[in-house]
Formats: sequence, C-alpha cells, structure tokens
Amino acid sequence: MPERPAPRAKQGLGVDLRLASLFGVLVLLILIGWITSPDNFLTGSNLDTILRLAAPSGVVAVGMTFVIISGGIDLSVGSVVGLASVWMTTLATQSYGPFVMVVTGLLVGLGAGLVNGLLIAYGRMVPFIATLAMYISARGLAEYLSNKQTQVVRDQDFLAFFRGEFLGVPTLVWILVIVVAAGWVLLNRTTFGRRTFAVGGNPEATRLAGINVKRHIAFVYGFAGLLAGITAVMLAARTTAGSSTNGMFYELDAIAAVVIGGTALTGGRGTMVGTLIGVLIFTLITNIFVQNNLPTEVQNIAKGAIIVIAVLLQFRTNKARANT
Amino acid sequence: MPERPAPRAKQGLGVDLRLASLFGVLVLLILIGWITSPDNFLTGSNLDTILRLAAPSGVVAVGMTFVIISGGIDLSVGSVVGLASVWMTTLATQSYGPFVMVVTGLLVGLGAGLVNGLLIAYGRMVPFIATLAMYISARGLAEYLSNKQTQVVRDQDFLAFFRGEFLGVPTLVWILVIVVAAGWVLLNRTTFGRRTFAVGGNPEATRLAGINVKRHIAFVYGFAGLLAGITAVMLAARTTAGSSTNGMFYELDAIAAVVIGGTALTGGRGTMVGTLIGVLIFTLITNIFVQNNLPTEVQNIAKGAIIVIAVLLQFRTNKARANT
Amino acid sequence: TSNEPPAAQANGGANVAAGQGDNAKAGKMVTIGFSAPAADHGWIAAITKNAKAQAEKFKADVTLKATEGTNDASQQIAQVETLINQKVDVLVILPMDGKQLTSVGQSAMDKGIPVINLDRIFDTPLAYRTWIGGDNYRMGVNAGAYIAAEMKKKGISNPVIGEIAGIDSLPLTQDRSRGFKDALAKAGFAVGPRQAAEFTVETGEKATANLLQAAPKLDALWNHDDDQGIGVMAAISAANRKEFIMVGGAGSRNMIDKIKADSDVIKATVLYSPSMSSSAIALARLLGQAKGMGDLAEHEIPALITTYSAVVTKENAAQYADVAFDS
Amino acid sequence: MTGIVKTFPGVRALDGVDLTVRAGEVHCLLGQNGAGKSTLIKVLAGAHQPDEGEILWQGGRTTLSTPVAALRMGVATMYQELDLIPGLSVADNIFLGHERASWGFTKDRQARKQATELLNRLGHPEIPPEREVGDLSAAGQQLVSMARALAHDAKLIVMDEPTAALAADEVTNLFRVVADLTAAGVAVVYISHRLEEIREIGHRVTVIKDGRTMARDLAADTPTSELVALMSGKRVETVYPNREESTVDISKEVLKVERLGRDDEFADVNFTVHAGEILGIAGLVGAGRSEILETIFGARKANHGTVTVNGKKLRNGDVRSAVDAGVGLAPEERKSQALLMDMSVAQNVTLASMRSYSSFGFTDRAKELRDSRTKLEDLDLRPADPRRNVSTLSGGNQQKAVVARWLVHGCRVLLLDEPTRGVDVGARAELYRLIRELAADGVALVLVSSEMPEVLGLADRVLVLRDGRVIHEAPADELTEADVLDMVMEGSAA
Ligand SMILES: Nc1ncnc2c1ncn2[C@@H]1O[C@H](COP(=O)(O)OP(=O)(O)OP(=O)(O)O)[C@@H](O)[C@H]1O
Ligand SMILES: Nc1ncnc2c1ncn2[C@@H]1O[C@H](COP(=O)(O)OP(=O)(O)OP(=O)(O)O)[C@@H](O)[C@H]1O
Ligand SMILES: [Mg+2]
Ligand SMILES: [Mg+2]
Repeated sequence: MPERPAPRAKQGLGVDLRLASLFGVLVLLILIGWITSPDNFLTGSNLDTILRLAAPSGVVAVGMTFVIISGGIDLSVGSVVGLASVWMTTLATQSYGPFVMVVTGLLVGLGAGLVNGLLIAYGRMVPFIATLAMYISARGLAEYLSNKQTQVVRDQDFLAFFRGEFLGVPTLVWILVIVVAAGWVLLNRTTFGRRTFAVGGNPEATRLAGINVKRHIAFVYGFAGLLAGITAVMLAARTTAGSSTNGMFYELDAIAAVVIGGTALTGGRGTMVGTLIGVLIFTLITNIFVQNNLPTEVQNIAKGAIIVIAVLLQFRTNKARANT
Repeated sequence: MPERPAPRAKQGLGVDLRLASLFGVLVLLILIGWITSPDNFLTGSNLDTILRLAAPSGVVAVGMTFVIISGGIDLSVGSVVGLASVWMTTLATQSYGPFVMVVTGLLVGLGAGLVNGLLIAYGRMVPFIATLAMYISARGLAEYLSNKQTQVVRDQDFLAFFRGEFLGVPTLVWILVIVVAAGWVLLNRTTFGRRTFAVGGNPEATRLAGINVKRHIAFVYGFAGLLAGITAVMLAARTTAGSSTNGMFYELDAIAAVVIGGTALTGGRGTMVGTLIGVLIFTLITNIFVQNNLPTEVQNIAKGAIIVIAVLLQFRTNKARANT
Repeated sequence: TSNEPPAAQANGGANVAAGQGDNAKAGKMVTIGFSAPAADHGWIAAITKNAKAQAEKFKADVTLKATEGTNDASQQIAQVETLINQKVDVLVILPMDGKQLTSVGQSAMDKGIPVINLDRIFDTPLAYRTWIGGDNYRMGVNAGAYIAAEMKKKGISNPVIGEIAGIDSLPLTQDRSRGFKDALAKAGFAVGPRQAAEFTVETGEKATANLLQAAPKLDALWNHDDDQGIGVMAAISAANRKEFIMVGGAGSRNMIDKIKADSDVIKATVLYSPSMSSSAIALARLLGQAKGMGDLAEHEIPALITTYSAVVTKENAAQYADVAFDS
Repeated sequence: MTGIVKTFPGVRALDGVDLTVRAGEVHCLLGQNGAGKSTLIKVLAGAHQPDEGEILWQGGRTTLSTPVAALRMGVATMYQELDLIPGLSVADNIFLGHERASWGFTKDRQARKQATELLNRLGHPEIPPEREVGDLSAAGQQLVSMARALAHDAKLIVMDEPTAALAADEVTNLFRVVADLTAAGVAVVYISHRLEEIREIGHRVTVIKDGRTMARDLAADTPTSELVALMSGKRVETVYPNREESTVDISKEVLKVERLGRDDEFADVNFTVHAGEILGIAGLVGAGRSEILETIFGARKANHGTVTVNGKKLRNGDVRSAVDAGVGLAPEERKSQALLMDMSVAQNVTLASMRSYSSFGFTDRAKELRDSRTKLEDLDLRPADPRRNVSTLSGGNQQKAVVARWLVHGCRVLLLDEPTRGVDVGARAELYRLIRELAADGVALVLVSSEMPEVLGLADRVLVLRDGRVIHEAPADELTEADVLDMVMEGSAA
C-alpha cells in the first residue's frame, strides 16, 4: 500500500509550534516594554489598563475568529458596536434601567449580525460585500438614532457593575476571560464549533453530510453580532457613554489580530488562543508606544511592519515545521 | 458527443444582461435626480461636478478592478493616495517643479504597490493582510512626512494644467476617461489582461501554462499603486493641497464600486465598464443626496441598502439568465 | 454675544441669536448654502444643529441649504460646487481642511457669492468675505495660563502637566498645542506626557488610560475637547486618579455642569463654542440683505470675527450655561 | 530521466525513478495511487524541481527550472487535475502563456481561428472557441486541455489520466489522435489506471511503485497479473468478487424512486432498490447519473417525482431529511464534495452523525475516536489512525473514509458515484469487496460508474440511462458490455 510513516507533522504539534512562535513575539514585546519603561510597565495598574483596553477588542476578535474560520469575513462589527452602544444609551432605553439596556444592546448586536448572516447565507451575497453594506448602514443608523450626540450613561448601577471589580480583577477583564473561554469551548468542544470548521473547510461537503450550512452561517454571523453587542456594553461602561463613533476600526483590528493569531482567511483553520495572543500583541504595542511617548504616526508605521513580520515569521515557522 | 445545445446563455449575452441591469440602475438614479431637483440636476455644471468628483475614485477603482480580477484585494490604495499626495507636495518636492512632482508622486504610488505585490507574490502573504499592513503604515508615513500639516500646492503650472479644461472638459475628467479606456484595452485586448483573468481564475493552472504568476501578481499591485499615484495627483489638483488624510476610505468605495460593477471577489471575472458604472452610481447617489439637502446618516443608511439591492438584483439577473 | 437662554431651550439646546433693532425685521429673502465636515462628533454636530436652528429662527427671510457631512476634502469641494450651481446667495463653509477647500471658496467668491468662512480658515482672504471662528492658539494659551496659575497657587514648582490633544493632523490641534506650550513656557513649565485622541469618547478614553499609566503622578491635564472629555474622565475615574486638576476644551454642557458641581478633577474648560455657527448664519443673512451689524458704526459687517475662548470655572459657570453645547 | 528524486515535506514522492521515452512511441506509466506518477511528470514539465537526478533531452543534459523551459524545449503536459481557467474562453485557454499577440496586444481573431483548427483535428469542430470553458462538460474540457497540448507543437506530450472523465466513444477518439501524433514522430507519455487502454495504444510500459521504478520498458501486452503484481507487490487474482448467497431478505423494498425529474437534466426516472441489492446505473458521461443520485439525496431539488425510503417520503431538496432516513452519498468528486482536507479522519467520519457524538451540543471526542477506529479497522483503511489528517491518505483510502462516514451513521441506502475514480487496481479490489460486504449486510446500494465492467461485475440489476432517461432495466447477468454500449450510444451518435 502506498501509505508511509505519517508524511506531515501531527496537527497538534504544528499548532503548538506556530502558537509558540506567536507567544515568543508576545514575550519579546513584554521585554521591550519592561526595558524601555522599567518603572511603569510591569505594574499591576498598567496590566489592568492593558487588559481593560484589550477586553472590548478581544471580545470582537472572538466573534471574528468564528466568522473567519467559517470562511467569511465581517467588516461590520465595529459599526454594529457603535449602533448597539447608541441604542442602549438613548434616554428612552436608559429609562428602563440597566437590565433592559444590556439586553436590548445585545439584541441589537445579534439582530444586525443575523441580518448579515441571512444576506450571506440565503441572499448568497459575498460576506465582504454584505458586511460592507452593514458597515455603512449601521454607522448611519447609529448617527441617526443618537442625533450624532454622545449619550452619557446616567445609570449608576450599570456603571457600578461594569466598571467595578470582582476579586480584584475588573469586570471588563472578567468578561473577556469568560468570552474567550466560552469561545474556546464552543469552537473546540461542541458540534457548533466542529460545524464551523467544516463549513469553512468545505461547505459543499458539509452540506452533503446533511448539515444545514446556510443556517449555520447565519448563526455564525449572529454570534459575531452578539459579541459586538457585548463589546458595546463594555465600551459604554469604559467610556461611560454611547456614541456612533464607538467601535471605529474594530473590524480591522480584529481581523488583523485573528490572522496574526494564525487563523487562515480561507477558512477551515484557526485557534482561539492565537486570536487572544494576537489581540494582546496589538494592545501591548500601543501601550509600549504610549509609555515611551511616541507619536501615533510612528506607531502606525511600526504596526504595519509588525503585522508583516509576524505573518512572514509564521510562514517561516510553518515551512520549518513542514520540513522536519 | 459531450457538447449539447448550450445549457447556459452565452457569456456575451450574460455580461450584457448584467451590465444592462446595472445601466438600468444608473438611468433610474438619473431620473430620480432629475425629478427631485429638476432645475439643477441635469445642468452642465452639475455634470461637471459629478464627473470631477467621480474622477479620482474612478481611477482608483480601475486599479482595484485588476487586483480583484487577479483574485486579490487591495485595502491600501486610499492610504497610498495619501502618501503619494503628501510626497509630491512637500516643499522639497515642489521646489523641483511640476514635472518632478507628478513623476515622483506616481513613483511613490508604484513603489508602494510593488511592495504590496512583492509581499503577496514572493512573501506569500494573504492580500488582505499585506495590504492591511500597508494601509496602516502608508498613512503613518504620510503623517510623518507631512508632519500632519496640509501642504499647499504653490506651483501655478501644475494647478493651471490639472485644474484646467481641454475642449471644454476638465482635465480631471479627461484623465478619468483615458485611464478607464486604457484600463479597458489593457484588460480585454492585451496579454497582460488575459493573464490577469487567468491568474485570478486558476493560479496553479496559469503557472503550469508557463506564466510567471508571481511576477504578474507583483505587477498587478504595482499597477494599482501607480493608479493610486495618479489619483494623488488628481486630488492634489482638486484640493490644491496634499494631506495625509487624502484618499481616506477610497479603498472601500472602490471595492464597493467594482463589486457592484459585477466583478467577482473570487477573481477571474470582471468588467471595466461595470466598474465605471459602479463608480458613477455611487457618485450620483451622493450628488442626489446633496441636491436634496439630505443628511449624511440617511445617505449612509441608503448607501448600504443600495449595495444590498444592487447585488441581490444582479444575482436575480444571473439566476434568470442561468435558468433560460 | 446675544444669546438668550430661553431661546436656547426652545431650540432643543441649540444656541440661536436673535436679530436686534432693525435687523430683527424680516428683510429680503436670502438663500444660504451651508457646508460642514461629517458630523461625527459632538462639536461639529452642534455646529450643524446651531446653523439649522438659527435659520429656522429667521425662517421669514432665510432658506438654508445644508449639505453636511464628509471627511473627504474632494467630496466637500463637490458639495460646495453643488451649492454654487444651485445659485445660493451666501455660502457658509466650515471646511474639512481650510487649505484644501480654499480653491472652491475662492471660486465662489469669484462668481459673486460671498463666503462666510466658519472656523477652519482658508489659505487666503480672497476665498472669504468674512471669517468667523475661534482662536485656537489663545484657547491653548488660556488653558496653559490657567493651569500655570493654579500650579503657582498650589506652590508646585516642577509640575507634571499632561495633554490629551485632538486629531493631530488638524491645524487647529497644532495651534492649540502651540498656545498651550507657549503659555506654560512663559511660566517656566513644560508639557509632559502628550497623547492625541480623535475627538471621540472611545479614543479619548484609550489615550488617557494609556497616558495615565505612563505618568504615575500628574499635576495637571489639559484635554482639548470636551466631547472626547467624557472618555478622558471615564479613564481617570477607572484609574482612580484624583491627584491632579483637569482643564477641558470647547465647553460642553456636560463638562460645565461638572465644573459647577466641583466634585471631579475637572476644574475649568476653555470655550470654543459652536455658537459661532449660529453667528455665521446671522452674518450670512445680514450679508445677503446688505445690512451691517447693529451696534457697530460700520456699514458692512466686518471681515474677521474671532470668538473669545473664555475660561469657564466654578465661579462663572452659570454665566456660560447658554453657550454650552450637548456633546 | 534517471535517478529522479523528489521529496515533499515528509514524503519522498520520488526515490530514484528512471524513465526513457523514444520518439514516436506511446510510453505508458503505471503505478498505484500515490506511486509518484503525477509527481514524475510534473518534474518533466518543469512544475517541480527534482532534488536529485538528471534529465537528458535528445542526448543533452537539461534542467527544467520552470514550466516555460519545458514548453520551449518541446514538452507539453495535460495535467491530471484539469488545468484550465474556467472563466476564460476556449481559445484563450488553448493559447494561455503563448498568446497570439503582437506588442502585448492580443489577436483574438487569429487565436479563434487556430483554436478551431486544433479542435477540428481532435474531431470536435462543434466546440465554439469563444465559449467559456467553465460551461463545457468535463469531456469538453479534457478536449480543450488536449488542444492546448497540441498547440505547442510539442515533441513530447504527457497525458496524466486523460480518460478519467471520458466516455467510451471519446476514448476511441482520443486514441485516434494519439495514433496520429505518434505517426508524426511525437512521443507520448500516457498515464492511466485502466489496463485495457494501455494494451490498446501503449507501446512500452514503465511501472513505478513507492517512488521507485519497478520495471522499465515492458511490452504493452505483459499479462495483467504480472503488471498488477509489479504495481502492488502482490497478486490480485479476481477483480470482481463472486456473488455470495446473502442471508438478508432482499425482497424488502428500501428505496423507491418515482417519476423523478429535473428540468434539462433527467425525467421520469422510476426504480426501486431492495435491501442487500446493488443497483448499477450505466450511461455516458453527461447522461445525468450524478444528478439523479444528488437529487435522490436532496442535494438538488427535484421538479417532480418522489423518493421514498423505507416507506417514508423524503422532503424534496433537503439533504437532512435523506440523511435522517438513512441515505448516504459518496459523491463523484471526493475532494471537493466529500472530504474536509484540514480535518482528521475521525472528524471526517463523524461529520454526518454529529448528533450521536455529542450531548447537549458538546462533542464526545473519546467516543468519536473509538468508533471511528473500529470502523476504520472494519474497512481495512490503512493506516487505521483516526487522528491522522485525511489529506495524507491515498485516494482509495479516502474513499473508504467517505464510506465509513455513512456506515458510522448507520445508513441503509448508500449511493456511490464513481467510487473507484482515480483509485488504483489494488485498492479497487478492496473497494469491490467492501461494496459486496455492505450488500451482504443488507444495505441497499446504488452504483454509478463510467466503467462498464464495474457496473456489470458488481451490480445485481442495471439501469441504462441515455440523455436523462432510463432506456433499459435488466439483471446484470443478462447484459453484456457490448449490449450496454449499444444502448447508450444509440441516438447520441446521430
Ligand atoms: N505538493 C505535494 N506536497 C506533498 N506531497 C505531495 C505533493 N504532491 C504529491 N505528494 C505526495 O507524493 C506522492 C506521489 O503522488 P502522485 O500524485 O505523484 O501520485 P500518482 O502516482 O500520480 O497517484 P494517482 O494515481 O492517484 O494520480 C503521494 O504520497 C502524494 O501524497
Ligand atoms: N456546467 C454545466 N452547466 C450546464 N449544464 C451542465 C453543466 N455540467 C453538466 N451539465 C448538464 O447536466 C447534465 C448531466 O451532466 P453530468 O456530466 O453531471 O452527468 P453524469 O451522467 O453524472 O456524468 P458523470 O459520469 O461525468 O458524472 C447534462 O445535460 C449536462 O449537459
Ligand atoms: Mg496522479
Ligand atoms: Mg457524474
């Protein structure tokens, strides 16, 4: 028989190598941060800051991981964050109290995500275009709803809870941890996750295995929308306000983080841990730059270069791994 | 024999049907414009305004058409426009006179495009990510070069030529016409165009047919960068200034126009005429909204909806065509 | 200014000017074209809102064609061109970037349409009939002077003074920062940690959260814009920092209320009021009707009007309640 | 070519292969799936760079660093995976890479004219050169591929399984062209798994196994058993296993298809399949066989007619309903329609039965591994490691993985579309045995194959299909290959 000793390294090991190289980048950044500002970088409060900044983008990136593994892309998440944050902070919504604020905020996110999903799955639109349309419309709708004003959150219970801490860790960070953990379990230990990989890997084969691919795709975008809703809640807490400008450029940051994290844009492959590291890398870069009082433009030039280097490095690792 | 009476409508006819439906949308918009502002819409000066506004985005979209047909995407064009416009308007560059301004502006665009192309073709980066990195870096570099100041064009020859008219038609519109015509010929009547379709349709098969796919891809992105450089020249003429904020969101507008124009994001298929109509549709929408004093947010909500409707409509047309 | 608080309430929080004397009477019909950048944050939104409210106030003799909203210079040029094509009588333009819109302003003037240039100034006086706007440099100076005085009052000789700027690529931000620096330098102080945000709450929060980490101890902080200020304050409260005084910019209702209450780090804000757009519409009307300004001896309205960036503190907050805008 | 070595990450695909081809001969390359045939010819085409070994061309040493180098030298290749651009026209595809052009501007009229001439030479003047290749049938595309090889005026044409997608009459046509070429002194390297073809046109045969040359320059009429022994290292005696008397009650009607039809594809298809029965469907490529299977399975929506499984009517156009009723489909294109190449064998096997491998939505990975390992061992899938990536399996074993998917699901009706396409002789025999065993276990099977002997040798009953209509139904032992060929060709030749 034509079979020989396993021609490729095992899937598990491969993932580990790739993640290890990513983790190396993270450690390197921490070292750089520590060396360049030894007094302020490795403090508890700076860690808090980094994690709190990472939290909303991290939650969006978890949803994006699912979308990209399923073979799609979601350009609208940032706008949906803005829309949901505006919705939940209008005077009308706030008058119903924090519970309604949070729940309807999540529902708006979910709803926008489902609209994306339906357009893509049943309207057969290319994800890029369907979510581009949502990107434009949702931001417009947010401006319309808010009358382009920043809406301050008046509800003290909401603020007390979401801006508070639990066991010394900020609520926002807890949310991030819970969402990433739940995302990991959902992706790796449930049929939903399995189907997401399958749909992204080979939609036709998945359909012919009796799985309702369209419905699954609609769910995946709905899920990403729901997480955008959670992000809106987090941002409303962090900034104590809802605004149509909330969540701007989150889609690009999330996509960059997911891809840096090793998830393939062609679908079918990806890891949640990689995404988390990707998000942390980007947050760290910003933090290190600010710590050293460097201007934004230098930060941007470097950010682009880091993306390129990280991706090329992964490619090297892959090649090296493949050559073993 | 394996050949039967053509089960699908002929390609030519199919394209015509699709373009016809697009053209219908264009005509409909013109009618709407005419009905809602009968006095101002169909005037020569308004036509001038529309075409001069369409000109820079149109040129970018021509390059994007090639990139998308080749199976890629270029998120960086807008930033490259900003970078090139800043480059050509620095005091140093301006001191060399208009010729150097234009030529180096184009070269900066070409260079940035080639960097994209090299990263994608030889660095094997996903186009989305390579150009995302360029998107971030080029804007940062533009801010750095310009020190975030708007640089006014002092050269009167430059302004006289590019802001002038020729045979009653603004130079900018001439440039658009020439670029679109040249783009059409390049795409449909040269080996370069043929190979662009081939690379996008099946890169491996193209390689096996003896075509240097990598070099071709690098060229395609270089070409898109060159057109971004031309756009920078046009914007510098139109705004009489160079600024790092020039060209913002042009990539999204261009992608939307190209896709509305019937070019498939999966590569291998597309038309130049469709792209031109796509660009005109978007410019018209903006113009109609301005004519009727409608606020941006409504405009954005509508723009998203129009993208969805136009794409769904095309899908219908395709289906109808396939079922004939 | 001639703002009346009750009118402000009646117009949903927008500041409008009432015409005075003869100017209050309806005159010949004037069509005013209005163009501003994308109203993506509170201050610009207030500018547009004020313009509309002011036009509504004068609806007897003013028609407003308000195109609004783009951050793309070339698109705003097209908008202004459209207004010119529609043959408006007067144009009020708040350019996305003064330098980039200069040519279209000039072409309007050339066609005989007077242009009121609002705030971000054109590159040449030939492009406008009248400019009305704030004084960004002095805004920075006033903020710096206030902070310097407070530092002296507290006897801090070597203070750490932070700055949260707005969008760095706008000339107005650069002017504000320059004024701030100059005023501090005069007192022998310097700007410490500085970060630029983008006039949005979220970027304000992010920049501040990071800045506060970089500066474990601060004595004063100037934030250019009260709109992003909501985010700045949120970051400060999240970091639980109280050791410094904060000064805002622009003068939103929110911040002025907080200053009045005196329970937060914010102690003052330097005005940069969007009420200037109400004034611009009022000026445009007068221009269209070939009238002068009531209390001035001139027959014509002046060519340059600079609003004053007053420092609003707890003591005088009540006085400025009417120009405060809803961010 | 001597001593060619090519390693891929983890695989030594070629481990010192020798191949000598003379002008004017048809040199056949034989070997099991994964033996390295395609890799060898890709080295010859300049698509792969060999790690070791040398290539002599007309006596001189050459290196083929790119496909262009090979084409310039005179080697044209028809690759195994169709190497066409679906969005381009027939003419554009034929001249891709050496476009008829001056100064970079294409001369489309000239290209169309020359394309028509080439297609004429292949006996297919009816294919319009401006037609988009994606709209052609698989056979039509194969012809375009061939026209492209001819367009190069090559001295050596390599054909990698050119007949895999062709029907019998097309094969005859192809052979005529090959004969013309060799008569003109062109050498042809011919790869096929169908030994009878090799006998028909081959002059000499080289057999490779596991990346090594097992035998070179054999005569084309070397006995089958000897060739198979060389290829597999063992002897395969009888290809089609004998029909055993099964113990199941084959009178039980499991699948009933009534008046099934789809516009433009097929119409009025009626048949029933009993438990333990194998129903074969014979017909030419393009007769609509795949479409019928996919419609039964719900992957396509029927325009009329019904499908009943065990007395229960299936919902039209709903795969889930078919799967729930116990129907499984091993589709025609394994790679694109059945397998998840990035996933493990186990995950591929359980894909259709996720429900039984999860509780409250959480996957039971231990059970998944356990069950799939058992099934792999049952099917003798090698290596029986469920954690392995399915892309590392050979074609035959991948096919078994697809069958395993439906067995794990407990399916009672299995639809097999070209189950042995691209599968080598040794693995074929195993698949045949497997199909028989399934029948013996009471599974109702529908078998579609382009290889007539396969249908006749395996099936109990055979439907003959022409142009989307059933024209004949009979027990397999009452039909001969010639009968069936007669029936399918009649009319279509006109
Ligand atoms: N690009 C590649 N990367 C890694 N391994 C490869 C690659 N191409 C081929 N192989 C491996 O090389 C070996 C030889 O493959 P090849 O395609 O040459 O076989 P073949 O004889 O043509 O088989 P078949 O009859 O199925 O076409 C196989 O084990 C295959 O998995
Ligand atoms: N791409 C296509 N576009 C339109 N019609 C097609 C296309 N492919 C196939 N058809 C039509 O569908 C019918 C059945 O084609 P198909 O080749 O799939 O049949 P088949 O009998 O399953 O052949 P095979 O043995 O190759 O699977 C034919 O009428 C054919 O012309
Ligand atoms: Mg092969
Ligand atoms: Mg078939």
